[in-house]
Amino acid sequence: MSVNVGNVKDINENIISSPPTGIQVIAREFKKDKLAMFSLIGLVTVILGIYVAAFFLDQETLMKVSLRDKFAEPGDKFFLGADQGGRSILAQLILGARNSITIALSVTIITGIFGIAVGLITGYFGGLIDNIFMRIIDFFITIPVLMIIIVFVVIIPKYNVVTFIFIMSAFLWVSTARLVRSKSLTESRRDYVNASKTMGTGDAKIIFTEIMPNISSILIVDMTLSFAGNVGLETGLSYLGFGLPQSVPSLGTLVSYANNPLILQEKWWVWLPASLLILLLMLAINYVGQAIRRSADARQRLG
Amino acid sequence: MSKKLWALLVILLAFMLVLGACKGSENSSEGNTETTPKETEKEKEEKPEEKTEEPAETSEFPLIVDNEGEAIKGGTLKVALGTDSPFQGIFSWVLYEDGYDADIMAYSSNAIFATDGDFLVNDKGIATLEVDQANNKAIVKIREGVKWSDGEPLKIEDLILPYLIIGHPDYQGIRYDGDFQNIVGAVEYHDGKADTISGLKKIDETTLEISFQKLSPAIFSVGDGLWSYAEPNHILKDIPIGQLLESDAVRKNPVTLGAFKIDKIVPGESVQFVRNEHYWKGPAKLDGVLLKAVPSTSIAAAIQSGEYDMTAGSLPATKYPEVKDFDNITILAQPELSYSYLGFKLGKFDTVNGISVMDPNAKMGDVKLRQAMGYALDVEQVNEVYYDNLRSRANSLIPPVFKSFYDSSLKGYYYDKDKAIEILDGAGYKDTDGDGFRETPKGEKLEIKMAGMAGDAIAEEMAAFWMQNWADVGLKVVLSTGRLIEFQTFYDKVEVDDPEIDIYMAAWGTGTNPSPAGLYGKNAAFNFSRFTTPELDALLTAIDSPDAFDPAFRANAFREWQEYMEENAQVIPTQFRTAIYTINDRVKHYDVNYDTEFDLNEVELTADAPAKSTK
Amino acid sequence: MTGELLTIKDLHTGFRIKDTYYDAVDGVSITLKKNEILAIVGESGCGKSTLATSIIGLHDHNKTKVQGEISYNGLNLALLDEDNFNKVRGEEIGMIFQDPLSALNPLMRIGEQIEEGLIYHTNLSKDAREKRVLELLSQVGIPKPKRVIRQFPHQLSGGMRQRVIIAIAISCKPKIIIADEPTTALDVTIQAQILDLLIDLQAETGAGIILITHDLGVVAEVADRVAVMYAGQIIEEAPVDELFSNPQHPYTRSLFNSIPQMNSEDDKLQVIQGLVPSLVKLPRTGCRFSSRIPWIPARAHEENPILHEISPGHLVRCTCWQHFHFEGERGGSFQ
Amino acid sequence: MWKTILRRVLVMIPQLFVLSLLIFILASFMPGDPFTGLITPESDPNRLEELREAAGFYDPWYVQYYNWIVNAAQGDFGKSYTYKIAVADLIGDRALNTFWLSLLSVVLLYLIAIPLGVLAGRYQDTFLDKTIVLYSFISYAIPTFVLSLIFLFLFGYQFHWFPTTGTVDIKYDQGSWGYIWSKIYHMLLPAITYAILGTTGVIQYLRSEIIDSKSMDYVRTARSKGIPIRKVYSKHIFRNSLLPIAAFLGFTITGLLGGSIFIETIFGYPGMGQLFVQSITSRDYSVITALVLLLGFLTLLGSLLSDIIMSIVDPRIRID
Repeated sequence: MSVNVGNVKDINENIISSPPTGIQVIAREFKKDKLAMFSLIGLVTVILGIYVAAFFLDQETLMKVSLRDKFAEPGDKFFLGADQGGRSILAQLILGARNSITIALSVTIITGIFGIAVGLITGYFGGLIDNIFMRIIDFFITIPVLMIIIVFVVIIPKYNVVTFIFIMSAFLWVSTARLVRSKSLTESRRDYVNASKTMGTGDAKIIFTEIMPNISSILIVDMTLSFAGNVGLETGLSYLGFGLPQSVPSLGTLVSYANNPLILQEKWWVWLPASLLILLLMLAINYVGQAIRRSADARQRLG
Repeated sequence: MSKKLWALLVILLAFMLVLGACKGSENSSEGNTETTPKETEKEKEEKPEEKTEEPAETSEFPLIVDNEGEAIKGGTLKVALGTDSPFQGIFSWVLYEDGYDADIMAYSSNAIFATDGDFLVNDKGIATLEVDQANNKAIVKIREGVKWSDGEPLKIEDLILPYLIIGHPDYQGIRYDGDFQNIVGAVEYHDGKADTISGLKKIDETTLEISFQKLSPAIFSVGDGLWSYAEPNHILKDIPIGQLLESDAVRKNPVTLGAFKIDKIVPGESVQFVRNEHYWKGPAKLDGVLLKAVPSTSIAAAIQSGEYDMTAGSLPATKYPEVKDFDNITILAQPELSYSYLGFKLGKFDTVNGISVMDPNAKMGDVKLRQAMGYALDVEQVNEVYYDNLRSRANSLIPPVFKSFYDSSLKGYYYDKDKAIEILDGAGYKDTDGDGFRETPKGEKLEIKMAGMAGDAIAEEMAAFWMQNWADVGLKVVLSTGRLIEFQTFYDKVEVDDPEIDIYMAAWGTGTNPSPAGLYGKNAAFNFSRFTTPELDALLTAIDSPDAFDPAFRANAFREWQEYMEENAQVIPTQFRTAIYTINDRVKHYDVNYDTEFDLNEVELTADAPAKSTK
Repeated sequence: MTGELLTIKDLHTGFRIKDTYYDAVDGVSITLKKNEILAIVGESGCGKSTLATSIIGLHDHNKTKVQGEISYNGLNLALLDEDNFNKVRGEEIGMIFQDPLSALNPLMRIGEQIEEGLIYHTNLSKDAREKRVLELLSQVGIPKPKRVIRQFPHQLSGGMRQRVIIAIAISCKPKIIIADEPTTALDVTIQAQILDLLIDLQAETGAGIILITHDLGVVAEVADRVAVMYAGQIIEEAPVDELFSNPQHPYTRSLFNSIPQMNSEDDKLQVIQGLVPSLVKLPRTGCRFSSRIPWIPARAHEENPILHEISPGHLVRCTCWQHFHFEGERGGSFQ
Repeated sequence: MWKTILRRVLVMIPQLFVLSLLIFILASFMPGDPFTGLITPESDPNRLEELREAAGFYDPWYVQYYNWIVNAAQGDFGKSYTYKIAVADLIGDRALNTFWLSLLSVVLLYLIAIPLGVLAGRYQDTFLDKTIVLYSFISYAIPTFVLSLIFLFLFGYQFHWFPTTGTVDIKYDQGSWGYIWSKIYHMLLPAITYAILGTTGVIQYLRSEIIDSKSMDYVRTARSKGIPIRKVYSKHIFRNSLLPIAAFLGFTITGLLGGSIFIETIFGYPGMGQLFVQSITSRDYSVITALVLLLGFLTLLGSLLSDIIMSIVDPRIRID
């Protein structure tokens, strides 16, 4: 019922004698938010678990069709049942999750690196470089990304996981670049940057050792959110049939079985585990992202 | 904190339970002892599959259904059109291209010929056909007193009009084809050198004489360029051909000859038909038909909840598992005019000369290899598991519906792994480098690239299964582009003889004219395997030769051709298909037989609303 | 001698950090008399702003606990609930804020923002309210008030905005005005104008003003009485002339010493090193300044330092002042 | 202001031009063409070739592009190969459907999201807030198609609360009240699904905006005036937090248009998204190109609209 008018900032300054670094703030935020901590640990465990488990699975054997096991119910033979081709859902879940996460992660990293680099450089140097890139970015904004990705998927003849990653990356770096540019633009006008410039520090050094650390928490938030978004996009495209080739296990393909009403209603083991996994992954990513975002914004910190 | 996650799980599980509960428990309906005779009859049909999960045999499905109950007066038949996109709504037999439009037009048909079980024209339709073989002429006579849905009488001009539309220079459709050019004067008319088609002659008010360049037995299957629909000349004559497609006379209020006429259309989604009072067989008993487009994912649920009486056109076989347990419908099955096949690329199409040229060094050139691949496929298991035997192993390239031409004694290819191995061993395909796959007799690595079509819900599993089948006999088969190829790209690649394709799995719909010349002839662009020999051409010519007007000769020609195809195995038929129809229990009588005289004007309903399924 | 307007007795305002409350204002007792400008000085974080928000009840109730007595007109403001406080706030006590840039709602017209308080505290009709708003604007020296009421904050300069904020604070003729660093964010010339305005207003209305500032120059110019705060406590309180001429507490002295003297020959400023201890780490017993003057022996401090009246109206906390000398200076009697 | 708008609109032209070039080149690389879909043993391959020739598929792409752009500049985007009507007419109908669906979705979305966001922000860190945040995360995390399918089967087929096909009941005459209601009724289920799935952004944004606003100095000023707390919320906090949301409207609508692919495909709703997927499958190039262009144009328009709304609601921002 109250309005937060107390001098929270004053107090924070009071409590903390020296301004903490980004990582320390983030760590403290996680310690305070049990749910975020739980999510982070869960996320890391699940992802590691999936990769380790997938390492011991042989995709070729597991993806072998066995017609008589069509939609086998969960039981002794298949812990989580089998799909239409009589293939273990559990194995597909693990391999699919690995594929989906690998794709989302790769896309996030590629778009992250590219977007951050472009954003930092244009924001820092401004002028002609900025102008040119802004025109390019302006153009990219007009592109209906989902549609163009679909068109590309149809065109590419030798189409596989790698090409899929590149197609997605080609159109998804723009928002990161835009965000980073605006942040680095304001950051570049700050006194500490000017001070460094007058001291003759190289541009590259200023960009990467001074500006980048100062906007790191925003970058992390952006990356976590785009990771979540990429998981969603990959599964969505796979659902529409413009994602991964069907023979490659993917969470989206498993979920898309729900398109068949019979399976939706009666064969829950086919689509539900994958849906839940996506749901939990996204929830965890969001809680982690939220904690990081809070640490980037003093006003929203927990105590 | 994990409590929340559990709460979430509970919500999702609750969702599932609701979904499950809605399906209803099977026990409750079994406990119902008051069974009407009809229900017991149906249980008999369904029991075997329920108990043993053994799929039903095709023959177990009826072609005709008769439901108990007093017919109500009038009523509206509710029809679901299973399509994932809005229908195009081109309600003209000369202009439409999409099968869904044909399914819709079936309720207000403009067909003038009736056909028998072999799809040959008989004398039960609006028009009769007489063939003057010697003079390459056909004489079409129409009944007197037949009227259009607007009350205008049917005239000979209405029969001539479709030819004038198709042949017109402004006509943009696919029906101006080789067959059509067989009509005397069609080319001149198309090129603008003549005002009309000289081969069409109005003899009197009820007789039309059509002259052809040549005639084949296909004329009796409405082939050779003969057109089997009328167009209302009194309506269309004032509309320029180029603007027909967009005209209201085609899109909104077409005038028709069938049992029902279109009353109202919501473009792309629904059509309201009302009884055609002028129908020549007598007005329909129903008040009308309401047809709605329903997404294919939800069509089973719509049938189950009694929103529709039936579907326009058949239900895809893969939908069968979804509807088989419903107790508010009877499932009718009708053999389809199509077959699936495995094709081998054996050459290239010489586009300059328009002929197929075989490549003597083709990877799939060894007939033994092809035969072995045919025997290695366990199509039988796929049919049983995925299609509930609604598809059966094909033994011939002629679907069994063509009773006079189909030969059930043909052995065809069937699953025999040992035989496949034996053939391969005998032909010198041996695994010389120990990688588990056979090499060619010359000792070269053999990797066969297969093009498969994406789309079908189970296409992926089937393709994987075929490749496993071949791997089981030691043949390495991989997918051409690493994945299944969707329809458009598939035919684009197959058509241009893409070197990435060694074999391909596809299907042909035969239409009502089973003549295979267009698919396997030397000049046929659709002869995708590019296999051609003088013997084959001779066999194909025989089927459509003047001699073949003798049914016995033609049947024999078909048989010889089928045997030749089986022997050379450039295409191996894999499956015959069965179409299924779900008919709601309130429909008194329905019939999907090809050779009975059932007509839509006879349909009656026994209740005000379609029955709901308790399962 | 005029009467007492506001009496604060043993006020504690604590912030909650991990379920424990830490007092940012720790036992402050002070009175404000009519017609008086009471200045509260201290460096940032000493609790002076918290004191101000506690008086006007603008602290965060979820995270803050106020104990003690703030008696005004027979009411203990510390015990009032939100609804009752609203009758006092604005009507009896007005507040002027530090940053005129952010203290006005950027999306609301000036007139509306001044009028808001009038709606709830007066029975004036709409026209009368508008008249009053115009009057207020002229009173705080804004030219063309008719135009200004239609304008948005961003269209005014900093000084103008601060005048608007003052107009808001005095709109209902409050008896007490709390000014929290009213001039910090302004140019020097504007600062002087605003201070003059404050003095004028006080002369006109007779309100008591609590002026919170860290600027001793401002204090010298306008205040009647000064209280110096350190780490949540008042460590020295005296009439302005007395304090400036005779500062006693080591902290007060170091504050004065930190002002560079124009005529001083000595370049070196005599200042005390170190920082105000953080709220959590703050020792709750003994003299809070002792850690910053380690060269003063422990026995010079009181065990529970209290304010001692060393001359009429001049109060100093603890006894350490008697022994204090700047580092390097001659020691006191303890040596 | 009008000058700025005009300038922004003029800048769009080269952007759209580049976009059209890109999509045109991409489309020409797509394997297959609309006539491949007509292959049956009864169709004549020679006739298919003739039709391809007539449609200009054998011209070099720049010739095709030139012909196309010249016509497009005059508002003629060609004919749909599948539907045989002018692309503009075809898309016009579908775009209208999508537009109404999006509008209804936005209305529902704001109806759901604004109260939730406001509550979460006002009662920050309470159980209510945590529940709302969890809801918003779930609605973000749940795959669109899973929720859509569940809703469709539950509320469409099991409970019969909503119609499951089409956009209008055929029994009503165009323009009547029954017709309008029937249209809305048909859109309701997809719109609700859409709204539920789309709330995350608005809730999150509003929540943090309100939390931010609460600690703003002007809120303290308002409170110091001694006005009731609910007035402080309604006149200062909510109003200031909601304004940026209003400015989101442009982006939200274009976002919904882009996301319509999923919802329309699942609910069988004949809008632009569904048309796009279908045109991709049937290689209806003229439709694909026009749709991508239209969406690009709408995206630009949306951002312009947002800027205009922003300048109207926020006195600090002026377009000049």
